[in-house]
Amino acid sequence: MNMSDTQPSLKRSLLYRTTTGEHYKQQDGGMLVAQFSANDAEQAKRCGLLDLSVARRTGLRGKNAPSVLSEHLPGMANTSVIQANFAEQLSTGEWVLRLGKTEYWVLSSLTGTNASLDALDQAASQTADCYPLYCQSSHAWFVLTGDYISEVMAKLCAVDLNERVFPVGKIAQTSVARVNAIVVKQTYQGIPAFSILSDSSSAEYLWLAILDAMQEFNGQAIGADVLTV
Amino acid sequence: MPFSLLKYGLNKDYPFEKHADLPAPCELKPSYDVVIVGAGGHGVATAYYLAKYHGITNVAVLEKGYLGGGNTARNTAVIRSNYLTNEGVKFYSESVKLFQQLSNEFDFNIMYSERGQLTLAHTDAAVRGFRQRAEINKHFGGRTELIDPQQIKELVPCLNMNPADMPILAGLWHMDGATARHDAVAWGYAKGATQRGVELHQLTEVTDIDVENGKVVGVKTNRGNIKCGCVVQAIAGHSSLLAAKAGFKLPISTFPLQAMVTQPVKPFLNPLVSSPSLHCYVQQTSRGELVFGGGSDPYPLYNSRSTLDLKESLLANAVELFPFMANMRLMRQWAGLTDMTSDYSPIMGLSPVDNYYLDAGWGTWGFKSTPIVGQTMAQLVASGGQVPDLIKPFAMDRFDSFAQVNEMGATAASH
Amino acid sequence: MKPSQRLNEPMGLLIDRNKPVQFKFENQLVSGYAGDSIASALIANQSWLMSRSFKYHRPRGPLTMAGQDANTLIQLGGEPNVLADRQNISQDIQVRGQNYNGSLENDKDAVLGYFGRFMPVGFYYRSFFKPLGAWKKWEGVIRDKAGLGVLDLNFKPEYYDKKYLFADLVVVGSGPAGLAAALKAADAGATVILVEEQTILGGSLTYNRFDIEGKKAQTLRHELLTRVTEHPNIQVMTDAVCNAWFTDNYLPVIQGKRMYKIRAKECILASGAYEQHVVFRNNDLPGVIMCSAATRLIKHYAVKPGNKAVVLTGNDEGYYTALDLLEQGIEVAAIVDMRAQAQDPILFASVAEKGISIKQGATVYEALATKGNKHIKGVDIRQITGKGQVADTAELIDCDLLCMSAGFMPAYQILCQAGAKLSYDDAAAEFNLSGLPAHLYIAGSVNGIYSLDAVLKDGEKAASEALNSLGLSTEPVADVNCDKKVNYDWPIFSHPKGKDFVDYDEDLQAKDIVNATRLGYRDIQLVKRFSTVGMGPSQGRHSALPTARLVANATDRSVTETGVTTARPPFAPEKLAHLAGRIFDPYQRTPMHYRHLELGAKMIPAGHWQRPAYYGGAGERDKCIQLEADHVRNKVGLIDVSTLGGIELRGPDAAEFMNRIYTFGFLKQPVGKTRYAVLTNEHGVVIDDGVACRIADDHFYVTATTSGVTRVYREMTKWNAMWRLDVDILNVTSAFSAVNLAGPDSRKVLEKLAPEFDASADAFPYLAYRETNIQGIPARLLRVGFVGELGYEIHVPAQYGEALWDLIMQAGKAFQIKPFGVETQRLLRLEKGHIIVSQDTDGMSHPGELSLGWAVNRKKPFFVGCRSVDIMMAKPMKRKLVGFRLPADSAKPEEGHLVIEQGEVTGNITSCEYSPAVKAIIGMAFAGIEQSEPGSKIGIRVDGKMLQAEVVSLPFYDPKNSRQEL
Amino acid sequence: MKILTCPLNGPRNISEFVYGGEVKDMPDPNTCSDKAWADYVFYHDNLIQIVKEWWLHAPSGYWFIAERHTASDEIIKTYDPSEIYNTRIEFSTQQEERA
Ligand SMILES: Cc1cc2nc3c(=O)[nH]c(=O)nc-3n(C[C@H](O)[C@H](O)[C@H](O)COP(=O)(O)OP(=O)(O)OC[C@H]3O[C@@H](n4cnc5c(N)ncnc54)[C@H](O)[C@@H]3O)c2cc1C
Ligand SMILES: NC(=O)c1ccc[n+]([C@@H]2O[C@H](COP(=O)([O-])OP(=O)(O)OC[C@H]3O[C@@H](n4cnc5c(N)ncnc54)[C@H](O)[C@@H]3O)[C@@H](O)[C@H]2O)c1
Ligand SMILES: Cc1cc2nc3c(=O)[nH]c(=O)nc-3n(C[C@H](O)[C@H](O)[C@H](O)COP(=O)(O)O)c2cc1C
Ligand SMILES: [Zn+2]
Repeated sequence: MNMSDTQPSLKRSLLYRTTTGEHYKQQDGGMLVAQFSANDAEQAKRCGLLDLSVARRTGLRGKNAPSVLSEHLPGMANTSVIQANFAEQLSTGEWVLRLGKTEYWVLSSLTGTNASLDALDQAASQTADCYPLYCQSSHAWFVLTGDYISEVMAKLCAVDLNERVFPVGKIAQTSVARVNAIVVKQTYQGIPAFSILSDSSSAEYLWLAILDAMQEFNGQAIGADVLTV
Repeated sequence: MPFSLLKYGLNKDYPFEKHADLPAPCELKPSYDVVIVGAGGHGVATAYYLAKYHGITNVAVLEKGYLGGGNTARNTAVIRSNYLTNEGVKFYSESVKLFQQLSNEFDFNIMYSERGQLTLAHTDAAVRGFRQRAEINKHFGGRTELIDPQQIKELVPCLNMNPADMPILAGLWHMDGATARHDAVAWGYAKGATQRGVELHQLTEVTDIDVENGKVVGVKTNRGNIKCGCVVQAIAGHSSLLAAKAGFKLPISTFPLQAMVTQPVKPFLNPLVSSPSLHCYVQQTSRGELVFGGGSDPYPLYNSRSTLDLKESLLANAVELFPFMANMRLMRQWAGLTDMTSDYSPIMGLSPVDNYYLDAGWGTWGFKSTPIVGQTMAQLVASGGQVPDLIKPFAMDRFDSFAQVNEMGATAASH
Repeated sequence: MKPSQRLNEPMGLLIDRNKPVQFKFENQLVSGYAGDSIASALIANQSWLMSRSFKYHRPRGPLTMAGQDANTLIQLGGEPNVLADRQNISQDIQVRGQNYNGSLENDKDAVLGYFGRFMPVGFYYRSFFKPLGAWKKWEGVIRDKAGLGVLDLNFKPEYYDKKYLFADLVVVGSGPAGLAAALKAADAGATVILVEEQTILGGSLTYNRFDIEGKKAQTLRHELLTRVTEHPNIQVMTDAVCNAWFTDNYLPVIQGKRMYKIRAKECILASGAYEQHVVFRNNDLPGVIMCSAATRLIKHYAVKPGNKAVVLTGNDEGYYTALDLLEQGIEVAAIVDMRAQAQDPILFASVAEKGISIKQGATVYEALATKGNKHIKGVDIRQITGKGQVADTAELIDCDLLCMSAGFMPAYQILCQAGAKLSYDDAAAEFNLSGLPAHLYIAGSVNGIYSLDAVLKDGEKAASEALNSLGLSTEPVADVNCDKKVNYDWPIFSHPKGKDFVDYDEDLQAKDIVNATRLGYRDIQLVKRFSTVGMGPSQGRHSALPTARLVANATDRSVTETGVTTARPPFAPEKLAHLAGRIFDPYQRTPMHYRHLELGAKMIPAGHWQRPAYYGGAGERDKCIQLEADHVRNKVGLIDVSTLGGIELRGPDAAEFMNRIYTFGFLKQPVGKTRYAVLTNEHGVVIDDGVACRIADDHFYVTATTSGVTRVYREMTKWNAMWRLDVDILNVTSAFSAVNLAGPDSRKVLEKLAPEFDASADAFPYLAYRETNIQGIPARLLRVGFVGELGYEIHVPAQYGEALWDLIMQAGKAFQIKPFGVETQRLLRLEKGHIIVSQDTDGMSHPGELSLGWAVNRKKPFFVGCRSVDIMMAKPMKRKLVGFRLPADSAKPEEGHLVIEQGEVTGNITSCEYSPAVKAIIGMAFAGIEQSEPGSKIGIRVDGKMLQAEVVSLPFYDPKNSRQEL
Repeated sequence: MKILTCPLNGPRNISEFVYGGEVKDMPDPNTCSDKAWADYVFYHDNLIQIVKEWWLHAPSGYWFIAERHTASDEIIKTYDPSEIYNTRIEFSTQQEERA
């Protein structure tokens, strides 16, 4: 089944025609593949790829961005300063990425209501010297999972992403298969993963390029449920 | 077998004459009427025409390395005149005409090979630009047509008409497009010039320029100082360095430009083929190798190292254009230093220093102009600074008056 | 083909005798074993002839058995120029020789060899062009003889890819030097990648003999390999060629169908040395091979290279080779040692003891050939009487194998690519390398170290240097010395009848090199270019040393002064497939892309995007465009403009920043209004345009052209890195998807779409900017008039783009809405006289020439390019962009046709279409300034004929602009 | 391939970066001579020396300054532009002086 047969929502991943699965679900106002096949859990551990483009994320920058973040994102309260090009998962589940001197992105926990992200956007747009970014639409969000993630990325990206030098929480803003991307090392349910955020207009291209690189490891698309349950 | 070869077979003592082509090294004289810096094609062609048409032979051509070892040795030898501006087309057309006679004039075969050049349009903007170039060319008597995909297929049946999802919409077919043994052009000129009395000094680097009262009076070299009546600087990639010694700046930046060659295979590609959108052009030489060229390096540098990333992207596009070439093997990759101007046209004529003549800014397109550069620079020198009409538009001071001769559209990656 | 003869085990390291493999060579069935190269399988079957040489079509067989020469280039199916001694056999492959006319055995072009003396070096420069025009004829004849293999033009590329690898240290070469280096570094904790071109590790340990007993190599190899393969820090890559050195230790390594790009902190080159040939007459006959080729055949493949051998040597290695031959039952008729005596007396004595005749101070002057030069059948041996001189008396010996070793040339290529310098040591008669960049080291025979113990030490020394640099050790590094001399200083014996090859690839003989210098080509670089020495597929691996010696000698210079020609990448020929890999050609899609396809759009590329040109078949362009245009003029149309660039400027200085970047004034632009924005570069040339919306006092949203936005955005951020204004600049191109809803009925569609939104002319007038919500989608609305009708640009977050398209198409159904494409839009805007930057402008157009003076504010202190614009606009203008028209039935000029005035080209057509609204052919063109006033005539040449068009004022359509302002 | 160290992102292949031209001072466009302006726009030192240049790390959109040797290609150092450009730049109107 193809998602275009089921796509009822206004909000769509630019990739929805290309992603297929056995089950779909509503997420943050759009549809995504919940389960690609019964084999997802296995596949995720080995080599999986999923499209989280409709899932909630936001970004902000400017001199006052750090203070807006710490005031309006509850999980930030007891989080120490994040270094540039590092990410941290908050106790509340969100991942906060620091991309520049004053630039932060927040990836939703995939489980909650995202009320905090809405509040954050609201506050950012009302604070001087704090500018909301449009990463929800400007970027696609893929997650590459499993034991082979750095091997797959080594076919697409010139930055050394091996665990030894690129542990969980590290970010590379770099070029993946010749498109600009933000690569974040994470774990989901103990599975090593890279979140890859890149220009939404080339999402289809990049998705296919990553899948192509995964072939060697019997990589496959997976559904989002494996990240949360 | 042509008769001329028989004499080699019948005579034991080949070569009959020592230094039949190029003279033995000799001492520098204390002074010359004309010093030409740089024994690339342009330098020796200037010397040749000075001697041949103007009887000026008290000339030294000074070369820091070996004859023709700069860009003349490195260029992909595309000869064409299908430029965009009136000034450009007139100028390059004259050059092409001279090229056609050179072997017989030199008594030395430069292997001028009239293959035709095909430039591919993948965008409608390119189609518009090509039409304009075809029209301007025809206007000045050149043989250039805008052709359609069907005609392209007939000319080069092995071409992929939809490379990299950029369908080929049209082609600029330039029948005057040609190639030649690039080294032989420099050798032929050097031979002709030195036989007429010009001195060629290799391994002689000009290290400084002596200017008195705004006028050049001599040059310093690693082999001593010499006086001279005038200087022609024809040193391509090093232009700014010497101009600085003479006391002025040029509107030039120096970028490496790379090229590469495959192992030889049996001939299958007659025309020169170029795709500006894919930054790639190719020709098959008379030895059967494919020579590839593409875009300049992305930043200025005085270093002719080559890079992997340029090779990768250029050849990926080559494989898009000619998929079967995936099976060919690359043998060598090299680079030259190109002197780029902002309007992609050369700088010829007078300089801020009296009697110091400029031939620079040839960037990626100066091999094809070698004969006409030689002729016009010789006229300029012989007349004591009267700039020939053909090169007036290329004066350096055009930049001061914001009157550029814009050839950008006709230059990128097609040489 | 004769039956295969193989030696007993343990010979045959590389082959698996349990796996027979059959293939075809020149249509004959050949049997070999898995692990055999094509060359070894053929020689096992006593078939030595593999190819024909480039110029003289001489029969050629293997020289090195290591892929270092070009003598074994064969045709493998549709693939030309494959090295028979590198390519392994597999079942049923079809192999052929190359470069012959007729058959490999009976090549009609072999006759060229007999005409050799009519073809001295560079003969083609001296002939074929007289009289004028003759060359045209000869050129074809000569070209037909060019090239080696034949390309299959129908070949479909296979799956090749690339991968990056990272390591503390890369060691290139797994000979004793490389193994010792890798182990030492790995033991100290460095991560090591060991790269070896051959299929097994060990380098010379796999084929070379290092002692009289012949045991040492095997024992040592076993010991080192055990440690290497078990070492957790060492990643071994075999059958992997390191093909170049690029800046900062960036090393392409080709293995299988993949190119690895290794980035190493440190790199050790332990790439060994190439055994060198002796120059004498007929040194290219099949059966004349390097000593190491013979031992490789024996030890790697268990192939007996001959029955009766002569060894010609300039070092002690030849004596070891003789021992290897003897041990395998090959008669050694003689060792011909060019030196007066051997270096190692014990070795000499033990060889002499075996009864081998040793001729000292002698050389092979000529190899004697079987019919057709197919194989060696004997040698003419003479005493050496001086440098390159021999006695008149000859001793003839029959043999079917000649093994030679004139010495070694370090594998210098990769190091020279890294900037190392070669200098010649006269005493050792060899080249040395020096001047390596930081983080690159050298070990073993490439470093001039030849005795095995010293080689191992040298490997460890290089490892210490690397470890020190990595901070993993602080050990002092001691020099390693070696006094083993391996090079004979003048192994060149020219023969009056020639065929004494210096360069096998290019069929160049000793006299060719000398004659090039005599003609005046004295510089080694000129010798190369004139004679083509070193320019063949093996790039001078064997010709560089003898050429340097010959040129030095002929021009009275030292070999160091003469030098060798520049080594360039790649190290070994590399397939284009490897370099291309997976071809990453990113493309971009608008969210509405698939809707256009569903609607049958003819798509055209726009940068990396695809856009609908019009909706309909490729053959119906004009009709489709005119219908679509008509629809927009009379009803309502919809176009996807998502590819338009978008940039947001926010912060207190947003307006000040806009004011500096664009030509117009923006400080006083009212909130809620849009304004045309033109951008010039520092040269004063118009490079982009767009529409600026002022969303708030401190917030602008400005569009840019599809192809221009990246550059505009970069320029903006760069300027502000200097200006330090308090403004945030963000490229939002991909964040927004947009359409232009245009036509008299567009307001009705909008009203239906967003019922709560007040779209009335008063509430939302021409050039205004508004925000609203369209059925749940947040939207930015711009009332602009690019196509000259009532219309709205609607910008929404990209994730809603497709839904927006669907909603509008649905809402528009009642009004017969139709999509239109870019080509239609181009016609519509032409009718309105709007320019498209880069179509109606060129690299020289300043605002004055484009009649954009109104969009340039000269009251403000600065904008980028302002001074250049002033300078250019102060000069008399030479040309101007004008509108012109021609009757509907006239021939239609095409974009790019010329405007000609009294025989002079004064301009060109930039845009031209038939306009159904104006019912005439309309267009824009650059025209000479004298013809630029409305009412003037301009001459346009179309298909060779001149047309006279009338210059008219713009716009062509709805001059009062009443329709867009409805 | 050359490695360039981005002050924000660390060492990267130079192919991730975009060359942005020399760091050069703009003469006052309102008061300088035409020749001085042409000099600024078109002319370059273009010598063998260490130069200051603009470089953009494209994936992060970050401009910085690098000091590089134009013959060895060695990169001496890289730093944030604020080390040179640390104050807001203003342009003054000098209407009268402009012809
Ligand atoms: C890869 C590549 C491909 C190209 N392809 C084409 C093409 O297809 N068609 C085309 O028309 N053009 C092409 N060009 C451009 C063309 O090669 C040059 O424009 C042309 O060769 C310039 O000739 P020249 O005689 O002026 O300079 P060069 O041949 O470079 O000669 C200048 C000489 O000056 C010497 N010199 C420098 N400084 C000094 C000094 N201080 N003292 C003494 N001597 C000095 C140098 O050593 C050099 O030998 C290409 C260039 C390159 C690099
Ligand atoms: N008989 C011979 O031909 C010969 C040649 C060289 C060395 N030797 C002897 O070997 C000893 C030296 O050992 P060593 O370790 O210096 O050299 P080595 O020849 O034993 O090892 C060099 C290894 O490097 C590999 N190699 C070279 N370039 C490569 C590349 N670009 N990519 C991947 N692999 C590459 C070769 O395949 C070879 O296996 C000395 O005792 C010397 O006398 C003999
Ligand atoms: C048109 C052309 C064809 C070439 N063909 C070959 C060739 O067949 N073999 C080769 O080794 N080099 C070839 N070269 C490259 C030269 O060997 C050399 O790399 C180039 O002149 C630059 O000089 P350099 O590498 O010594 O710096 C060719 C160069 C040109 C311009
Ligand atoms: Zn070029």
